[in-house]
Amino acid sequence: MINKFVPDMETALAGLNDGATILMGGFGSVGQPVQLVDHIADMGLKNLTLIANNAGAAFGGMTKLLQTGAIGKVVCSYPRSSNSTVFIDLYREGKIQLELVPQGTLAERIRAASAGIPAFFTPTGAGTQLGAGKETREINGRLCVLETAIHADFAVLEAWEADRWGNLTYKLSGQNFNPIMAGAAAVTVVQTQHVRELGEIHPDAVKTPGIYVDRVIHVPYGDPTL
Amino acid sequence: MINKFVPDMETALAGLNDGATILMGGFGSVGQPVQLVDHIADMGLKNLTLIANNAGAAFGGMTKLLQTGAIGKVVCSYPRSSNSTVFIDLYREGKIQLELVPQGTLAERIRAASAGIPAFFTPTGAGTQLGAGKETREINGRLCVLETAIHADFAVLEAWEADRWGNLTYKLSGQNFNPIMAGAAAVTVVQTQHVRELGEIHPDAVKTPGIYVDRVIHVPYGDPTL
Amino acid sequence: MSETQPKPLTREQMAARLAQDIPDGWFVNLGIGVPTLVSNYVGADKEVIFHSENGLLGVGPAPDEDHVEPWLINAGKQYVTLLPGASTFNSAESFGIIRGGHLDLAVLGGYEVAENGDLANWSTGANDAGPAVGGAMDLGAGAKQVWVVMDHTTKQGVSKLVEKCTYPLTALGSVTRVYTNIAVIDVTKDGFVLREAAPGWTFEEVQARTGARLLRA
Amino acid sequence: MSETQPKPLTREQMAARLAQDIPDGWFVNLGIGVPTLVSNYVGADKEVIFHSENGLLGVGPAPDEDHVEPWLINAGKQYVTLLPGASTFNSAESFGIIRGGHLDLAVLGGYEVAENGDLANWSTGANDAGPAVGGAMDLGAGAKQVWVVMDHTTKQGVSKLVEKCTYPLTALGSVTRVYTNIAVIDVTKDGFVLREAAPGWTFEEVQARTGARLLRA
Repeated sequence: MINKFVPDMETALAGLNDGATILMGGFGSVGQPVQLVDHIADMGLKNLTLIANNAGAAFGGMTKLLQTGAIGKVVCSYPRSSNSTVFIDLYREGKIQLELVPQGTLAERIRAASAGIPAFFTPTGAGTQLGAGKETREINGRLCVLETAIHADFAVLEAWEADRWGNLTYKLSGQNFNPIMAGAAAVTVVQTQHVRELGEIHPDAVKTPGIYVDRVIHVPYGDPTL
Repeated sequence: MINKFVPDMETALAGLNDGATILMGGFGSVGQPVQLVDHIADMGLKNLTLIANNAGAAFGGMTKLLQTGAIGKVVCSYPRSSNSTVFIDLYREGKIQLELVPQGTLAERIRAASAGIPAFFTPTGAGTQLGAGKETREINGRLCVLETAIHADFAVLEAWEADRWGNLTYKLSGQNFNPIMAGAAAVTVVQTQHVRELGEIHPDAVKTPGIYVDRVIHVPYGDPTL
Repeated sequence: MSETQPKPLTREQMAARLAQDIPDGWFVNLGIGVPTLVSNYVGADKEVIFHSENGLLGVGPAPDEDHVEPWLINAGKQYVTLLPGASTFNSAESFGIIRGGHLDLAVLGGYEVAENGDLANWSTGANDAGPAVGGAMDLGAGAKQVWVVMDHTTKQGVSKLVEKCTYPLTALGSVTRVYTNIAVIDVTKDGFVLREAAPGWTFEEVQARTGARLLRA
Repeated sequence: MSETQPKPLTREQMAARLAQDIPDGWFVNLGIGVPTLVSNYVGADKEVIFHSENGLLGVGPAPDEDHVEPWLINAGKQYVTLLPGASTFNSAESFGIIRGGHLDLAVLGGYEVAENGDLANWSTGANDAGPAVGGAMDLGAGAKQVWVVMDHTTKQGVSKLVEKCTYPLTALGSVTRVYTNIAVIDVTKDGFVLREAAPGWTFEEVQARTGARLLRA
């Protein structure tokens, strides 16, 4: 029998070690795996690479995680935040590396990892600093850069509903990077607001089929705050 | 005001001319735009290129369309059918060209067109006849071929529900190639079983956002037959 | 500047001027800042559908305090509403919409626009600033039309319309029109064309504040 | 062949033998033909989730005539049911699941399997046959494990396990195990290894019908 639910944070994040790369879902405060990130901050890890759209925000344990010194490198599109200077301070002090990726290229590189596409061409970033050093090619009259898939060791995500096969739904703008990160990591861990019996989620309503998901933990923390 | 509903087949397919390339949704008999294909067969066109997963089947006007001689070339993964020899006969007689594409590569090439990815590498087909003549590269130790986006002049699709903005849902295995073809053509035309008021389809239930859709026609023909 | 110098447009006036030109039925992404204001000025006679990078189409006005849906924010991380007909999707699909050329229009802010349509709007090049790009490069490269709304000059009076961008580029040759506080300027294959000067401004006055040759329409 | 020659397995017996080896909890795609039969023999003590290329996960048994859902077919274009926990998705997502290495197992038919794991199962190379490939190349290249179920030899007695495929290839070096009507054979980096002979068959008899060197387990 398949049962992807795990009883506690220790089990959910077992095997996450120093030097790991971590995909983290969420856009702003919505759809971010707040409690998983918080637990990672408590694990005392070193030299992690965090891949997420936003990295500078003050919510959801991110500040704590950055302050512990666990993060050696951030891959993201938008590290700035109006309500936190933690990332910027660490970056200016040279204590954290930053790989800045255009948001759509970040999404597509992560989706490519999940979909088994090792590399693709895109016009985004061609001829700019963020395309510098990348292979380029003119295709159909447009300059394109070659971008590669972003695989990770762990993906930590938040869902609205989950069942024991790992099928997931999301709520409104809580979807964002979560569905494409599921499957782009060796181990995909999900915290879910709601637990559903098998069959309660209509087949056409499933946003992330359970095949992408390894572990699910029930964290009904309620609504996100800005 | 946006109203993508059109009153008749003539309006739905206006601008479809000789030599056009057409993406056609459906897998087997399910999700195929039966009445749109039927009308195309009646238009007396020549030298069309049809891009679809299946091309040999006896249902949904496909046989008629092939028999009219309108189709000069088929791009598909599986032209054979247990209940029709029309395609095979035309192919053997040299009256129709065939570009055979692995099904996953076909899907990804069409999705790439919609998503603005001009080309991507994939291991599928590498080292086989269907990869012959294509640029190859070893990536992460695996031989890959470079595949390009498949754009078309028209996409003809079937949906379960549609509203006037062109938002679509599909039913069960009726989804298949339809959502990825929407947006991969200059003109996307949809026949829908059901018409919904704006807002009747929950935002999280929309499978194809209306931005991909140009014209919708209400064709409540009922259940498909094998 | 003489005392008779007409006033430049306010941010709200720039947004309102731009909004006039959006046709009924367009799908539009609005960047952060002045572009966001544009949605306030699209007339009720037009149905314009707004896209947000984080996975929304059909974004409506901000909710009042009593009707906030905490699971619904836009790319600027502000609470929003959804109109009937709205849809949600993941970030890859959202940027497929952008990159695939499905948006009729992206309205962006700008540091500089060059006469060949190059856009610089994501970095001033300062090393210690903590750079951020978000969806700017994707929007710049992907939308069918890219309209930039920005002041015509910096506070120091330096033109932001230039022959060649000096700041790091966002996208190559993609800007099709610029709405500034003194003019509406088309970017054509021949360069900048003055489409309209703000009330009271002359061609010569606009040209004097533009760092590249300005053509008459 | 002598009169005492043991009988080869039937199609059903081959499918049943393969089904024994599928662990609880695996996600599996079954090809058309004998592979499809495998689902009949997975014991009720195991939860195995079947994937269908046309966009289904959690495929259940065929419906009886009175309970056909006309909008629900599998990749073989037969009516199927969905189990509680099933999901539907589009063809790009379906092949993302395949190509991305998320399937634990693909069970495919075969014309030939080579000792390096190369598979030929989509074309006999005849020009006038009206070729078709479907999802075979994607499944062959994408699944974590590729098990082939096929007769050990052709009707003419020619081995389908070979040193090098003569038919057009489907995928390179991807087959990990072969279930035939007389043996279960692992494909290892050293070549074919006899894991199990069918009841009554000896290593030598299996080797005699195998077109490449067979190693003992």
